[in-house]
Amino acid sequence: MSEQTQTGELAAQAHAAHGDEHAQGHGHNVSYGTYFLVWLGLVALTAVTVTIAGIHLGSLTLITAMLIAAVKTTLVGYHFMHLKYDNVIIKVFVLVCLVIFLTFWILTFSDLSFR
Amino acid sequence: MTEHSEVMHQGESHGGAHVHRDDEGSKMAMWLFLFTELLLFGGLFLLYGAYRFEYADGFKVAAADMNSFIGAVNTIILLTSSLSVALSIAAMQRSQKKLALGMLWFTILCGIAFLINKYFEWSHEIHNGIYPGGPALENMSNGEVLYFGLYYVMTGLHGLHVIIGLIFISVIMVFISRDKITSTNFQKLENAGLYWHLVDVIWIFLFPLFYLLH
Amino acid sequence: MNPIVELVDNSFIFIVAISVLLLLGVTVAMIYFVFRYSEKNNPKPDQSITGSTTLEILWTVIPLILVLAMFFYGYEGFKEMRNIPPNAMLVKVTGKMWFWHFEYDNKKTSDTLLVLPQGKDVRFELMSADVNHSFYVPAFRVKEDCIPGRTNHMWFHTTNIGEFDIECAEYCGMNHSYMLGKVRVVPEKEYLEWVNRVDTVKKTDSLTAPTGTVPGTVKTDSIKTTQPKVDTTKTTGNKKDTLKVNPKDSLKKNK
Amino acid sequence: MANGSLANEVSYLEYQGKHKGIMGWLLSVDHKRIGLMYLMGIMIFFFVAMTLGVMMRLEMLTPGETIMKPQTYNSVFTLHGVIMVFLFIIPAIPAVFGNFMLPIQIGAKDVAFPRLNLFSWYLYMVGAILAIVSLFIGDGPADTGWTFYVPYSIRSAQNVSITTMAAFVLGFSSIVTGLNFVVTIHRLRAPGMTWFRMPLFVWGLYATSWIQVLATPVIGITLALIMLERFMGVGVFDPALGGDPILYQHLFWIYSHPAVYIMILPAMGVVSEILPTFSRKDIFGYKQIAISSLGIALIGYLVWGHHMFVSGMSDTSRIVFSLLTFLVAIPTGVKIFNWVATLYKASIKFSAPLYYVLGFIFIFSIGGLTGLVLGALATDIHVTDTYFVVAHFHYVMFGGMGIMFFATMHYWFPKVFGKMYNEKLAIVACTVIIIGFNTLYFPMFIMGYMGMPRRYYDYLPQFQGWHILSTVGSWILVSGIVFMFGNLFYALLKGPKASMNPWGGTTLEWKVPSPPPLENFDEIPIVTGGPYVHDKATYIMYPSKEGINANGGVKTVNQEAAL
Ligand code: HEA
Ligand code: HEA
Ligand code: CUA
Ligand SMILES: [Cu+2]
Repeated sequence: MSEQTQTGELAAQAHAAHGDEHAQGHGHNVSYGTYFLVWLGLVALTAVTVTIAGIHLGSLTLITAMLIAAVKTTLVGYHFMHLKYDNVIIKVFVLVCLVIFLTFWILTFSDLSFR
Repeated sequence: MTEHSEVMHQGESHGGAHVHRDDEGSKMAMWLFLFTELLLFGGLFLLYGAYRFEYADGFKVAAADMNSFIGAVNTIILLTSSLSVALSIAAMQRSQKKLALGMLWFTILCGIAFLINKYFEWSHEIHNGIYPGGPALENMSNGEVLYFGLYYVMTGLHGLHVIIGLIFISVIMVFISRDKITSTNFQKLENAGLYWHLVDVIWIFLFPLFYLLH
Repeated sequence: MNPIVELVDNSFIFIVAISVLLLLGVTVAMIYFVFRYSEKNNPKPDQSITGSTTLEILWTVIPLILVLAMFFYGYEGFKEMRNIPPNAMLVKVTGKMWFWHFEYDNKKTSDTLLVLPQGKDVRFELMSADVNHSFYVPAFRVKEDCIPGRTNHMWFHTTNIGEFDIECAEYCGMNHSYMLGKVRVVPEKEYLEWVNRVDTVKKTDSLTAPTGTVPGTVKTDSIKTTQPKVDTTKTTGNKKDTLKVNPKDSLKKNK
Repeated sequence: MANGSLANEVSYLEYQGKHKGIMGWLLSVDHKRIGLMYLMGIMIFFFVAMTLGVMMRLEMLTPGETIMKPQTYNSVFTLHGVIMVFLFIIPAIPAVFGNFMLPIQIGAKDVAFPRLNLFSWYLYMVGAILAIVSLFIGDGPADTGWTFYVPYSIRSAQNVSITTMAAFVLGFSSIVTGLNFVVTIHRLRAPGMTWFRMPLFVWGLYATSWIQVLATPVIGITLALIMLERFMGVGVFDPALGGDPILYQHLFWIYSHPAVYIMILPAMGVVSEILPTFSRKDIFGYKQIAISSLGIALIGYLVWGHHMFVSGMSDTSRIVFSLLTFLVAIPTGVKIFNWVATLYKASIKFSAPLYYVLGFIFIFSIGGLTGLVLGALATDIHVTDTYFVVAHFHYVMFGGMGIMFFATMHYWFPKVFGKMYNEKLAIVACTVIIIGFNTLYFPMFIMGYMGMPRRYYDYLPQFQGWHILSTVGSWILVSGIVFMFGNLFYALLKGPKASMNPWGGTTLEWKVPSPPPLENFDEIPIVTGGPYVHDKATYIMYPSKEGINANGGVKTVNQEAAL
C-alpha cells in the first residue's frame, strides 16, 4: 500500500468526521471595515469606562465597569475571535466554560458573603 | 515510525499539499487551551473578587495610587493590536501576504509598546518601595498589601502571556514568509490570533479592576 | 443527655442503616446473578434485555428521596451545633504549635487542661497563633478549625463528670499528633474554686492542678509522657522570620 | 511505500521505524507506545508510594516511635499522598489505557495530536523527577500533606516549593492529555461511530477530559501562588499579611474535588467494558450510564466545599455544599444499579477481570456510601480529619480506581502484550487482595468514629488494637499484590500467545490483532451498530472489500458524527 493511499484513507476518515465544513468554515471574508467598526466600538467603550470611573457612582462603579468589560469581551470574542462564524460546538464549549466559571464564583461567595 | 505519524497527523503536520489537515480540530484544541488559560486567570480573578469584598476600603485606597492614564493607553494599545491581528487574518484570506505580514509587525510593535509601558509602571512602583516585602508595604493596611500582591501577580502573569503571544506571532510570521501559511491554510495564524485576543480580553478586565476603581 | 452527641449518633446510625441495606441489596443481587446466570446455568443470554425506563426512574427517584432524608438528618444535627445558647459561658481557645491555650471569662488561663463545670453550655472562641489547628473533642462529637487571622465558634454541653480527650485534628506540623489535651468536667463548686484560684497554672503541672476528685480511671499521664522535647525551630524557624508580621492585624482581623 | 505495508504486518511492539531500540520508544509518537511508557513510569511510582504506605502502617503498629521519627512520618504521608494522587491515580487509567485503547475503540489510527501526546509524557516525567528530587535536596521532602494547606505550607522549612512545582507540572501534563482526548473524540471517530455508539470507556474518558481541562488550571495557579509566597513573600494567602487561609482551601478543592472524579470516571468506564464482555450480553441502560458520566463530572464541580465543613466557612455555604454533595450519589447509583442489572439473564463467564469488577462494585459501594456519612453535616463534623476519612478515600481510590486498574491490566493484558496469564492464579491473587484490603481499611472506619485523627504520628492507647489489625491487613494485601504482579510478569516473559479476541469482546480493539499493528487498522472500519451487541456484527472492518466507499456510503451518519 502506498503512502498516497494511506493518507487518502485518513482524509476519508477525517472527512467523515467533518464533512465539507472546509468550504464554509473559512468562507467568511469579513470586510476590513467591519473590523474597524468593532475597534471603534471598543475604544469608545474604553472611553466610557474611564469617564464613568471619574464620576463617583458608589457601588454602581464596579457593576458598570464589569458590564462594559463584558460587552467588550463579547465584541472581541464574537468578531475578532470569529465566534460568530464558528461551529455550534465551539459556542457550546465557550458557554460551558463560562457557566462553570460562574458557579465557582457563586459557590465561593456563598461562603464569603454569609460569614 | 515517527515519519509515519507525521504523515498521518493533520493537526500537527507540516502542511504539505497532499496531507489532510483538520483545521476544525486544531481550532477546537486552541479553544480548549484558551479555556485553561481563562481558568488559570479565573482563579486569580476569584481571589481578587474575594479580597476586594473583604477589604473594600484598602483596595480603594491602593487603586487610587495607580496611574489610570498609563492603564488607559495600554488598553488602547492592546485593542489596536487585536484589530491588527484580525486584519492580518482577513488579509491572509484575500492572499494579501504583504499586508498580513505588515499587520503582524504592527501587532508586535504594539505588544512591545505595551511591555515598555508596563516596565515603566512597575519600576515606578518598585522605586516607591511598593513590592512584595518592600518598605512601603510596612505601613499599609492588609487590604492594600493584598491589592499590590495581586497586582503584581496578575499583571505579571498577563505580561508573561504578552511575551508568549509575541513569540507565537513571530513564529507565525516566519511561516507566512515561507508560504507555509496561505489563503487556504491559515489555521495556525488564526490560532495565534485567538491567543492574542485572549490576552487582550484578560486585559479588558484587569484594566478597570486595577486602575479605575477608586 | 447531650443533644449534639445524640443527634450526631442518630444521623450516623440512620445513614449507615440505609447504606447497609443498599449495600446488601446490591451485593446479594450481584452474587446471586453471577451464580444463577453463569455460563453453565444459563448458556444462552437473553439479548433482548437492554434497559428499562421504569427501573431507571425508580432507581433515580428512590435514592434521591433517601439522600434528601440523609441530608435533612445531618442538617438537623448541624443546626443544633450552630445554635449557640445565648447565655453559654465563654472560653477562648488558642491553638499554638503544639499545645492548647485556654482563657476563661475572668482572664484565668491554662494550657492543655480545660476545666469545665458540669451541666453547663460552653461556648468556645477558636483562634490560632500560627498555623491551622482544629479543636476536637471526640466525646462531644464536635470540632472546628482554629484559623490564624479569624475567630471560629463552637459549643457543647457538659453532661457528665469525667475526663475527655482533646485532639488537634488539623495537620499543623511536626508534633501535630502530640497536640493533645483533656477536658475535665467537674461539679460546679469545684470548678469555681479552680477558676478563681489566682496562681496562673504552669504549663507542666496544669494536668494535676485541680484537687477535686475525678471519677473514673483516666490515665492522665498518657499525655504528659507523650509530650516530647521538641526542637520547634526546625519547622517554624527560618521561614517564619523572613515574613514580616503586620502588627496591625495579628489575630483580630475577623468581623 | 514499503514501510507502509510493513507497518501493518508487524505489531507496534516490534515495529522498527526511523529510530531503533530505546529511542524508538522515547521519540515515538505512537499512542500505544506512549501508553506503555506511561505504564512504566506509573508502575515505578506506584511501587514507591505503596512502599511508603506500608511503612506508615508499620509505624502505626505501636504507639510512640516504631520505625521512624515524626518529621519523617509527616514527609512520608505527604509523599505517599502526592505520588498516589498526582503520579499514579490521576494519570493511571487515562494516560495508560486511555492512550492505548481510545483511538482503537473509536476506529482511529492515533490521537488527534500525537506529538502533543509525547510531550505530555515528558511533562509527566519532569514532574515525577521533581517530586523525587525534593526527597534528596535541601531541607528534606515536603511535610504539608498532599493538600498543602496554608499557612503551614508557607511556613514549613522543608522543600515544599519543589513538591508544589512537581504537582504544577503534572497538572499541565494532565491538561494536555485531556485536551488531546476531547479533540480526538470529537474529530476522529470512524464513519458511523455516533455518540451513542461509542464504547462507555470512551464516554468515561470524555467526561474525565473535560474535568482535566476545566479544573486543573485552578490548582496550577494556586500552587504557583504558594511558590510565589515562599520565594518572594507576595502576600496572597498569608494571614500575617491579611490573607485568608480559607480562600486557599476553596481554590484547592475547586480542583481537587473534581479531581476525585478524574480518578474514578475512567475506572467506571472500564467496568462498563468488562461487564458486557463477560456477560455475553449488551449492557443494561447504555444511555443512562453514558449520560451519568457527564452528570457526575458536572455535579462534581459543585461540591468542593464538603472538604471544608469545619474550616469556619459560612453556615449557609456548609448547608448548600452538603445538599449538593448528596446529588452526586444519584448518577453514581444509576451506574451501580445498571451494572448489576447487566448480569441479569446473562451468560456469565467467570474470570479474573470480572472478579475484580465484582470486588470493585462491593468495595466502591462501601467507599461511596461512607462518602454520604461525610457529606452529611452533623456526622462530618465529628469524623472529618479522622481515620474515617482515610478509610473512605482508600475505599474509593484504592478499592475503586486501584482495583479497577488491576482489572484493566488483566482485561487488556492479552491485547497490549499479546500474551495470556494464568487465570487461576489471577483469581487467587484477587481473593487475597480483597481480603487484605478490607482487613487493612475497615478498622479505620471504626477508629475514625472513635476519634482517631488522621496524619497522626502517634496515638492514644485505646486505638492500638485496631491499628494492629489494620497493619496485619496491609501484610495480607502486600502478599496479594506481589502475587498478582508476579503472575502478570511471568506471563509477560513466558505466557502463551493470546488470540485476537480471547474474551469474546465486542468493541473494536478486539477486532484488531493482539498486539495491534502500528496503525491499528488496515482500513478505517465503518460502524453500523452499538458497541456491545453480541448477536450480530456491528463493524465493517474492510469497507473497500465490501464495496463501500467510506466517503459516500454512510453520509447520513456522518452528519451526526460531525459534532
Ligand atoms: C476516587 C476518589 C473519590 C470518589 C469517587 C469519592 C466519592 C465521594 N466522596 Fe470522597 N474523598 C476522596 C476521594 C473520593 N471520593 C478523597 C481523596 C478525600 C479526602 C481528601 C483529603 O482530605 O485528603 C475525600 C473526602 C470526602 C469528603 C470530605 C471528608 C472530610 O474531609 O471531612 C466528603 C464529604 O462529603 C466526601 C464525599 C464523597 C461522596 C458523597 C462521594 C460520592 O461520589 C460517592 C457516590 C457513591 C455511592 C453513593 C455508592 C454507590 C451507590 C449505591 C450503592 C447506590 C445508591 C445509593 C444511594 C443514592 C444512597 N469525600
Ligand atoms: C491511589 C491512592 C492510594 C493508594 C493506592 C494508597 C495505598 C495505601 N495507603 Fe494511602 N493515602 C492516599 C492515597 C492512597 N493510598 C492519600 C491521598 C493519602 C492522604 C495523604 C495525606 O494525608 O496527605 C493517604 C494516606 C494514608 C494513610 C494515612 C496517614 C495518616 O493520616 O497518618 C495511611 C495509613 O495507614 C495510608 C496507608 C496506605 C496503605 C497501607 C496502602 C496500601 O494499599 C499499599 C499497598 C502496598 C502494597 C500492597 C505493597 C506492594 C508491594 C511492594 C511495594 C513491593 C515490595 C515492598 C517492599 C520491598 C517494601 N495511606
Ligand atoms: Cu495543631 Cu494539629
Ligand atoms: Cu470531595
